[in-house]
Parts: sequence; C-alpha cells; structure tokens
Amino acid sequence: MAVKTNSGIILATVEEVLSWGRKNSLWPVSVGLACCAIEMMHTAASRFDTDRLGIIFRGSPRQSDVLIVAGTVVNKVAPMLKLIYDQMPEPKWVISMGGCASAGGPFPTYATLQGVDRIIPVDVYIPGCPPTPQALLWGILQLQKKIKEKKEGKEFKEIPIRVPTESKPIQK
Amino acid sequence: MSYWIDQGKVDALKYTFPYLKVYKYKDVVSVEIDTKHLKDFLTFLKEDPAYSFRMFIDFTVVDHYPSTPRFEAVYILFSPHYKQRIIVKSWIEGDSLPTATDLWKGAKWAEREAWDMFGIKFDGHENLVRIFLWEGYPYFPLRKDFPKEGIKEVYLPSLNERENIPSHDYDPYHTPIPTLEDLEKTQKRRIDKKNQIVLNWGPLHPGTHGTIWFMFDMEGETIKECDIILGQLHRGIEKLAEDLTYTQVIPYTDRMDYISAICSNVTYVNAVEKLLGVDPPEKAKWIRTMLCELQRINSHLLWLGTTALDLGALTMFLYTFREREKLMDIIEGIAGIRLNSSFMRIGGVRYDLPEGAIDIVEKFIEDFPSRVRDYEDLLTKNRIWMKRNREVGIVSEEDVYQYGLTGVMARSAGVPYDIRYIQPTDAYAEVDFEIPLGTIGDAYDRYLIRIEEMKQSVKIVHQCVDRLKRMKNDRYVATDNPYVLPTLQETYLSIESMVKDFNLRIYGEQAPLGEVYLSGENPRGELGFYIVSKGEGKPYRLRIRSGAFYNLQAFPELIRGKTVADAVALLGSIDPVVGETDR
Amino acid sequence: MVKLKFLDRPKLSIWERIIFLDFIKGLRVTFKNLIRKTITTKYPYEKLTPPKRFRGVHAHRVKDGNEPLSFSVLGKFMEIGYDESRCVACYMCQQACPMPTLFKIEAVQLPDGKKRVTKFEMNLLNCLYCGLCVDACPVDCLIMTDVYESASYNRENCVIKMDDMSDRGRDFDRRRLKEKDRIWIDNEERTKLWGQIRWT
Amino acid sequence: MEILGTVIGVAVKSLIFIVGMFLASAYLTLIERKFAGHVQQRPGPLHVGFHGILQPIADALKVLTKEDIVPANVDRVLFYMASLLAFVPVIMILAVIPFGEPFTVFGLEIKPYITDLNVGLILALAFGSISIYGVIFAGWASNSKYPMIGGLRKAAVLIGYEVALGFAMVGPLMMAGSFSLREIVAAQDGFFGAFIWYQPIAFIVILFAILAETGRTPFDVQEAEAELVSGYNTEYSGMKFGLFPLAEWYIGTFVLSAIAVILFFGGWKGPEIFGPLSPFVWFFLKVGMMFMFFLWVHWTLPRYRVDQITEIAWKVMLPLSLLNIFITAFIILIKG
Repeated sequence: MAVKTNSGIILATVEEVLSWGRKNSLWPVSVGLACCAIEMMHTAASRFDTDRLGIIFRGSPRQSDVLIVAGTVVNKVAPMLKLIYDQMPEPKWVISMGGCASAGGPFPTYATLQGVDRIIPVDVYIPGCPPTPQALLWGILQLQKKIKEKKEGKEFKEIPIRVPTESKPIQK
Repeated sequence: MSYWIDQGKVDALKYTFPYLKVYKYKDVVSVEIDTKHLKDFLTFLKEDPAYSFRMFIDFTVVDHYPSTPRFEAVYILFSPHYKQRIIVKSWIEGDSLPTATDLWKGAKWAEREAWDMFGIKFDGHENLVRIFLWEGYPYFPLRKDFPKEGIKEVYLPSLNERENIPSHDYDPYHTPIPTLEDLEKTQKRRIDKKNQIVLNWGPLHPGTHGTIWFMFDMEGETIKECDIILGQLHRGIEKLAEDLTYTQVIPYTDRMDYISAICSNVTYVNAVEKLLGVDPPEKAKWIRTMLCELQRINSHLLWLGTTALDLGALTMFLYTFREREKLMDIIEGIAGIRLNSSFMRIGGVRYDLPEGAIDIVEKFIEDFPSRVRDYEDLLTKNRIWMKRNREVGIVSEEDVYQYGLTGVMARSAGVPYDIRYIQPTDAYAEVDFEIPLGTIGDAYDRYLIRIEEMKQSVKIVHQCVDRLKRMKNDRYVATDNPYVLPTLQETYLSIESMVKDFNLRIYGEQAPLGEVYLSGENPRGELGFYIVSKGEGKPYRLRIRSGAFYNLQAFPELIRGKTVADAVALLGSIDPVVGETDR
Repeated sequence: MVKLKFLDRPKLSIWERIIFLDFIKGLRVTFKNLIRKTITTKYPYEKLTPPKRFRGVHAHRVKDGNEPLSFSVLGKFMEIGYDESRCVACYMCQQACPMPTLFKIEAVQLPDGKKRVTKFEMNLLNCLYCGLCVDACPVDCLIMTDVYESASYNRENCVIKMDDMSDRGRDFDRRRLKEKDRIWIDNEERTKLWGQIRWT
Repeated sequence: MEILGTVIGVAVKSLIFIVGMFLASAYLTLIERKFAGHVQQRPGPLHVGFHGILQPIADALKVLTKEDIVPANVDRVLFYMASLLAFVPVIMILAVIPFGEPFTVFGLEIKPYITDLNVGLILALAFGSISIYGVIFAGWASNSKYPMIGGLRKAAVLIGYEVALGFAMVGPLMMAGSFSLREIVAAQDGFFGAFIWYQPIAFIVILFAILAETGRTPFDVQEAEAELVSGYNTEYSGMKFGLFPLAEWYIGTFVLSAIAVILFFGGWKGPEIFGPLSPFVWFFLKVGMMFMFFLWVHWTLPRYRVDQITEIAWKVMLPLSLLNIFITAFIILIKG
C-alpha cells in the first residue's frame, strides 16, 4: 500500500512538473479570422506582451499547443479550422475568443457557424466583441489554471461571470 | 456643388435614348433602361467623350419580391473627367443579363456575387462560379424569400454542452456546413492545373491578412495563373441589415472593416443622414473628421506593421503596434471600446468628447511625426525594402478605371481619386491637406503614399483640434430632428423625448421612398453605401461597395509572372480586409 | 484647401550603398529602442483601469434614491424594493438591440396589479457591446461596467442573470459613480506608454 | 595508457561540450527572446522563474512531451533523419573550435578544445555543408508543398553562400598561413594584429554568409512565415521540430560566430585583466558580442527575395571575395 502511494506521489509530481511546463509554454497557432485577430495581435505586441508568460505564436499547427479561435467562423471556413485543429499534436487546447467564435455572436445568419464548439471542443470561452487584450490574457490565465488543476486530479471550479470584485492587480 | 450627373446631360441622354426613365432623389440621379438596350447604353456612357463614365464603381441587384419582373440590376459609374456619378438601373427579365465584363473587367466579381446571392446568370461571363459560398450550396441567400437565419437542416449540437442547454437562444440544428470535398470542388471550378504545382495559399495562413484563399498555379516559384476564393468571412451583413433599423446597422458597419471602424461608421451614417435629410451639428462633424483621421492613421499603421512583418521586418510590426495602442487608448477613452467603437449616431455622435481627450490627441500628434521618422529610417531607403517593393504590382491608369480601383491603389497610379477631395463630407471641405500621388504605381509608391497620408492626417487632426477647442459646449447631436434619437438625459427628463425614443427604437426611422449612394474615403478605398428605401423603418436593400473587394480583384492580373514572395508584397500593398471584402 | 502632390521616389546613392548607411540607420533605430524603457503593462500583476465609458459586462443599477425623473413615471406600476434592480420591464433594451434574441426578460403581474421582473438574462456571447441597449434604457437601469474579466469554461456561465447584474451595478456605482467623465483615470499606468502629458 | 587517457579526456570533453552546448542553446533562446523583447520595448519572458530564467526549461519539458506526429505520406526514414542531420553536424563543428590555449590545473594539462586538426577550418566548413542536407531532406520528406519550397529555397541560398564563405576565408588563411584555428589565432597579435583591420571585405562577406547559413533575416527565406507558414519544418512537431531552430538559429549562429571571432578578432586574445580566466572571458565576450550583433540585425532588417539572395551571392559576394584573395595575395607578395 505504501509503495503504491509513493509511486502515486512520484507520478503526481511528474504530472505536476509536466503541467507546469505545459502551462508556461503555451504556443498558439497564429490563425486570425476577423476583428478579434487584431486584438490578439495587440495582446502579443509590446503593450501586453504574451511572451512574458511564455506564449509565442507559431505559424504551423504542428508546433502549437493552443488554438485561439479569434473571430467569426463561417460555415465555409469551418472544415478548414477543424483540419487545423486535427493537425495539432496532443495535448491541445482551444480558446474561443469573442462572441462570434463562441456562439455565432451577432451574426445569426445563413453563413455563420453558431459557435465553434459545434466542430471542435472548446476549453475557455471569452465573451466580448472583441475582448480587450486584458480580457484575452485573463482567458489565457484561466486556461493555465485549468491545465494545472486538471492535472492534480481536482475538480476544477467553474468561474462564474459574477465578478463584482474590484479589478485589482494580483500581488506578486 | 453636385457630384452627380447634371440636368443638361440627363436631358441630352434622354434625347439620344428616348425610352430612358430618369429618377432623382435629392441629388442622386438614376436612369432606368430596359435590358435590351442596356449594353448599348452602357457602352455609350463609357465611350462617348461627352459623358466618359469610364470608371466602374459598383454593380448590384435589388430583389423586389414578389413583384414581377423581380430583379433590378444597378450599375454605379463614375466619370473621372467630369467628376460625376450616375446610377443605371434595369429590370431583369427572366434571370439572365448580358455581362459587362467586356466593358469593365471590374464587373467580374460583382457579377459573380450577383449570381451567388441572387441567382442571376450573366451571358458571356468567363467563369460564373459562386464567390462567397461554395459550389453545391443550393440557395441564393440575398433573395427576399430566403430567411436570414438560413435553413437549419443539420443536427449539429455543441460538443461541449451535450446534456444541458447552454442558453435560451441555443439551437442544436444548424445550417449546412461544406465538406472538404465541396471545397475541393469549389477550388477545381476555378483553376486547372497546367503547370508544376497548384499552391493553396490560405485561407488560414499567417500571411494572407485574414482568410483570403489564393490559388497559385506555379512553375517553380513563378506564378503562372492565380485565382482567389473569397467568402471565408462572409457573414451576411447585407442580409442582416435588411432586418434592422437604420440605427441598428451602425454596429455592423464596425465589424465590416474592423481596422477602420470609425471611417465605416461615418460613411454609413452620412449615407443615412442624406437619405433622411438630417444635418448633424458642426461639432459632430469636426469630431467625426478628427476620429476618422485618427482611425486612418491607425489603419495605415496596421498596414505598415503587417506588411513589414510579411516582408520580414519583425520589429517594425511591434513599433507600429505601440503607436496603435496609443490610438486605441484615445478611441477607448472617447468611444468606450477599443476596436469596434460604434460611436457614431444618426445626427451626430454618441457622446461629447470627455475631459482630457483633446490634451491626449495633442500629445499624440506631437509625438507621432518623430515615430514616422523612425519608420522611414527603418524602411524607406532600406535597399532590401526597395528591392522587395519596387516594380511589384504596377497599376496603370487604365487598370484603375477598368477595375474600379480606389483609395491608395488609384492614387499610386497618379489618379487623384480621393472622396475627401471630389465629394467632401463632414468637415473635409474646410481643412487643408495634400493628396499624395504616385508616379509609377508599384508597391513602393503605395508605401510612400500611405506614409505621406499619415503625415497629412496628422495635419488634419491638428486643424480639428484647434477647431474643437473653440467648440467646448456646442451640441454634438441634432436631437431636434425627428429622425434623431434623443440623448439619455433628454429621455430621463421629458416625456416627449421618451416617446420619440420609443417610437424610433420600435418602428425605426421611417425614411422616405428613395435611393441613395454615398461613399467615403476609407483607408482601403472607396466605401460606398447604396441604400434603397421603401418607406419603412428598415433599409429595403443595403448594398455595401467595398473598396478592398475591387482592389483585390486586380491581384490575379498583377501577380502573373511574379513569385510567391512578390505575392506577399503585393497583397500587403493592396491591404485588403476580409471583413469588408466578404461582408 | 486640398492640393495634389506627386511624390518623389527616394534613391540610394552609391556612397550610401557602400557604407551601408541604410542598414546603419535602421540599426540605430532599433538600438535607440533597445535602451528605452519597456512600455509593457504586466497583466495580471499590473492592470490598466478601463475608462468610465468602457463598455464591459452589463449591469443593473439598483433603486437607491438617485433614479432619474422618468423612473417616477415608469416605475409607478412596478413592485421594486429598495436596493433592487430598477428594471421596469419596458423591453426597450431588447427593442434597441440588433441581436434581440440574446435577451430574455420576463415579468409577472402581482395580485395587487403591480408588475415585477422575474427574469432578466443576457447571453453575452451574442452581444455586440455596442451600447444601444444602454442608450435605450429610459430609467438608467441597464449600464455597462468596467468588468472585462469574464472568461468562462462553459457557455452557460456566459449568460448573465439579474441578481449578479444588480450586484455588479451596485459595485460599479460604489466605485465609479462619482467619477468625472475623463478619458482615463490611471495616469501613472498609462504614462509608461505615453510619457508625460500636459493636462489643461 | 596514454591513448586511453586521451580517449577518456576527449570523451569527457565531448560530453561537457555537448551537454554544455545543449544547455547553452536552450539559454540562447532565452537570450534571443529577451533581446528581441527589449528591442521592441517589452520585457520578453518574465514570469516563469525570475525574469524568465525557467522559461527554456518549461519549453523543453513541453516540447519533449508533445505528441510526436508523423504525417501520413511522408518518407519516414528521411523524415526522422532530417532533424538529426540538421543538428548533429552543427554540434560536430564544436570539435575543432578551440576556446583557449592549453592550461594546467593541479598539474593536469587541459586543452580547452577537443581536437586541434591542421585542417580544422575545412572540417568546420564541411560539417556546415552537411547540415544543408537536413533541411533539404526535411523539405522533401514532408511530402507537402510549403516545406518543399522552403527546403529548395534554403538549398539555393546555401549553395551560393557556401562558395562565398569558403573564398572569403581564404584571405585570413593566407595571412595566417595555416588551416588550424589555433594557429590562426596565434597569428593575430595585439589590438592591431586582428585580421579585421586587414580583411574588412572578407569580414563583410562572412557576415552576410553567416546570416545566410543560419537563416536569419535578411536571409530567412526558408521559413518566411508570411509566405511558407514555417518553411521546411512545417510538418514537424515535438522535439523533432525543436532540433531545427536549435541547430540553425542558436548553435549554428553561435558556432559560426566563434569561427568569425577566431578568424578576425584574435579569438581569446585580449588584455589579461580577468586573471587566469582571461582567455575564456575574452572569447565568450567576443562571441557573445558577435551573436548579439546577429540578433540585432535579425530584429531590424526585412528579408530579401530568394532570387535576390542568390543574385547577391553570385554577383556581389563571390566576386568580392575573389577580389579580396587577389588583393591579399598581391600584398603578401609585395611584402615578401
């Protein structure tokens, strides 16, 4: 019994270290679809600088870990987006940035996909039209939290939108 | 001064073509001719030196369901010599029309679009395929009898939310999604492999400025044949607009050309104001002009950054984004949101300028010229930059008229086509600035022009700031007009305003019967709104004439014989935004 | 006055070519920036405070004695207690919205003839954040706050309910109601990017 | 016994070199990201460890445990071989690079190089050329259009610049009169003895050639992101991908910088102000400066088109380096 726990601890530690590595080195595919892509570029640019958190954009889906669906996914591009998702190696995550990607947003039309989660599973939804860079970074932090907590085997807590707290900076 | 064909010429036209019907709404002149004589008439308008409507602006179709004949074709033309516009209309008998592509090459995509959206066939069109939707899509969505939600026939539930219903407006049924085979068919219909490889450049590619899908038929790295598939961001804004009141369309115009949201806003609002006969107060005009120019700088900065990034100058991208952040701060502070600001209202602007806005704009225009100098140091005389951009995509004057190229594309060929100059709206008639023109028409000229335009924009902003300083407490929205929504404060305090507000929100602005075409100088070219009103609170048809759509059309011809690396430079210099081309 | 101007195309002289003046100029610019201070806001350790006009997640103002005049007219038929949402179920926000399906507003008639709002839901994922609903609200109830950190793990959580909207409204008013309509308030954070600004 | 000692010595040194180079290259990525960041007025990696000190470790952990995708339709053998073929030869160049003069610690003579061949430079050039095959194989084996174009572009660039590089090195070689890197260093005496003062043309050619060899801007056509997604390594994932940039951008740049420093800046020579460690300090300082210079150029300039690159290689660089040889030979002839 003791042996089992021990190896469990070791495994848990390995898992922990791995998830630490993964969460601190999230490389998104640089795929931009619409308005949100501009804010995504702003997030990567000097003012907010995702590189601080180890996030650098890669051109090829084969080398990336997270797909930030930034912008309206229309029906015509949906199969291609799925292809990109399929090309990414495991483990992979999807952030659905903005209303359009998450639920069709303000375009309930014949041409628009009503939520990218109809073709690929989504980990984090970020409302906004488009979300500001800070909102996107918050979403990425939530994804990091998810990666971390899932690996520890805990039920991760859902964060409700109820955020009436003052948006105070986190003390380091 | 009118920018539409004058009465004398219309009379002369009526003399030559006696069966011509002439309509006039405000100063917008449209003539109607039957389909049989349409081609001759268009040829006459183009060739006759007294008219010389050589420049193709737009072509579209209006569906008058359920009356017969059902469809009406609309051509909008411009005469560069006389600086006049005309609208030519014709009722389509049956569902086919002679093509205009032999007169103007620019009609090619517009006719494809009419086929895609309305199912109108064009006799003599070289390759009439669907432009925004895929081959095998069974419907024609812009027809009036097609529902805007589409026909939900596929069971496609969310993969995340299998058990519970995520929200009250969630529907597990969905409109059909193409398969990869469908897309392959779409591709095959456009380009045959004649050379070594067919390279699919895009649609989800880091270098294609969004989701444009290029197909290059290549011999080695030389492109022999090229075609473009659009529609990877076709969201149906024109269809949506038919179901919204005039005010409700404003947020959608943001999302069309999301890089220069305010410019699109202003153009749309101007068009509607012309339709409704609303005159915004002076202060609103100056605020609009100032924000438009700031947005133009913003847009050109994005162009500069992404083009430089595409051509390998990685740091340039971040330097331009640094300045963009400042502009974003300004727009966020004034409008409340960074990108899709929806700040304009019919009859004025949403809010007055906040405290401190003028100080910050002044600070920006004070710093900005030195930053432009930095950019120029990095690029203008850099030998690599010159080598990459010179002699790439040379546009001639004839190309401009043939394709209806506008904006920087037209000006690089030396054509002084700038809406701010030929048809000033807002406060543009009162400000001093220069319009830079190119001499050769290559990508390098376009680079120089955009850089110069940024400097000129700073000049305009200077004048706006000076003027706005003197207009501290003026009105910013003309709420006394019956079509203009009252401000919040007025609603709170008076019952009349509240009732007016309720009425306008519920029934929309009851525009008079008529049609209007008004364009504005977007950073990407002429953005025009053709609005047909049938006296309801909603536009009967809202056609968006997108500058990038027509500019991009010249791409396949300009790239022939060049390499993929040139394609990047050329595409950068055209600077399309997919939200606007696809709408 | 608008003038037309043909642009000169700059050329690189032989001399500039040999001593690589163009490259040196470029390298000078990058070096200049290398020794400048960084402009980064180190989110989440530092945050930019959105301006007061920022259009973030929606909220409801509560009945707290500051209602506008119109509330006394429209709120007459409503059963609204103190510190409860001011919503009078006039459906104007839904009317004004380009995406009306994102609202779900329900009200019931109470036995005493007054009305009471039982449900006010907004699906943020379909929202354009255009502010038309705020402009339409005749009783200054629906507002947009500075809350933007609204990411969530599922779609359900992106539908905001009346209770948390009132909470957020209360909180927003506590923090920012008295604030002046300024372009921004966090000058220290923004000077990183902007440098010193002369305020008038 | 002596042979055994040498073997052990070489093995230990090789191990130190390889492990050291792995760690160093990992941290070179951090240096590059920090440098790029500050050029762009942002801090670069900051929150993973103190000022991002753990960032390379996180990246390595992630890349190593990533799913290893081998796409269908690839040439499996070449596909696997390519990344090794790109990586191993670059590391092998290290074998001939001296980091200083032999010194004695506790009576044990330690040579801070693995081997001192009298054809060291030739070997370095040869290994450098082999790594091209890695790129070409990667492009070919992926059986995909973008990688293939990327691979071919790289090949075209490298063929041009290998020639120019080879000829440009002849100048300093003639002055030193030896192929051995140690002797080249020995031939440069004092501040004004460095060959940079006598061979400026060769130096410029070699600068360009190193940029081209390592695929840095303005010559990064093989993975021009806007055109070719990620170039020849588009289809690679996980550690197989990781080896490419490590080999090209970091170890390659580092090693070639070291060679350039040896050829032109007098290697480890310098005033002995750092005590016994002086040669190492000077050497790494110089190589570091060189490396930084390449980064600086990389983050400043736009990129050439591939035909322009080859054009420059054959029409400008090659004649220049030949001219340099003639001038050098002429001067040596006159001086006797």
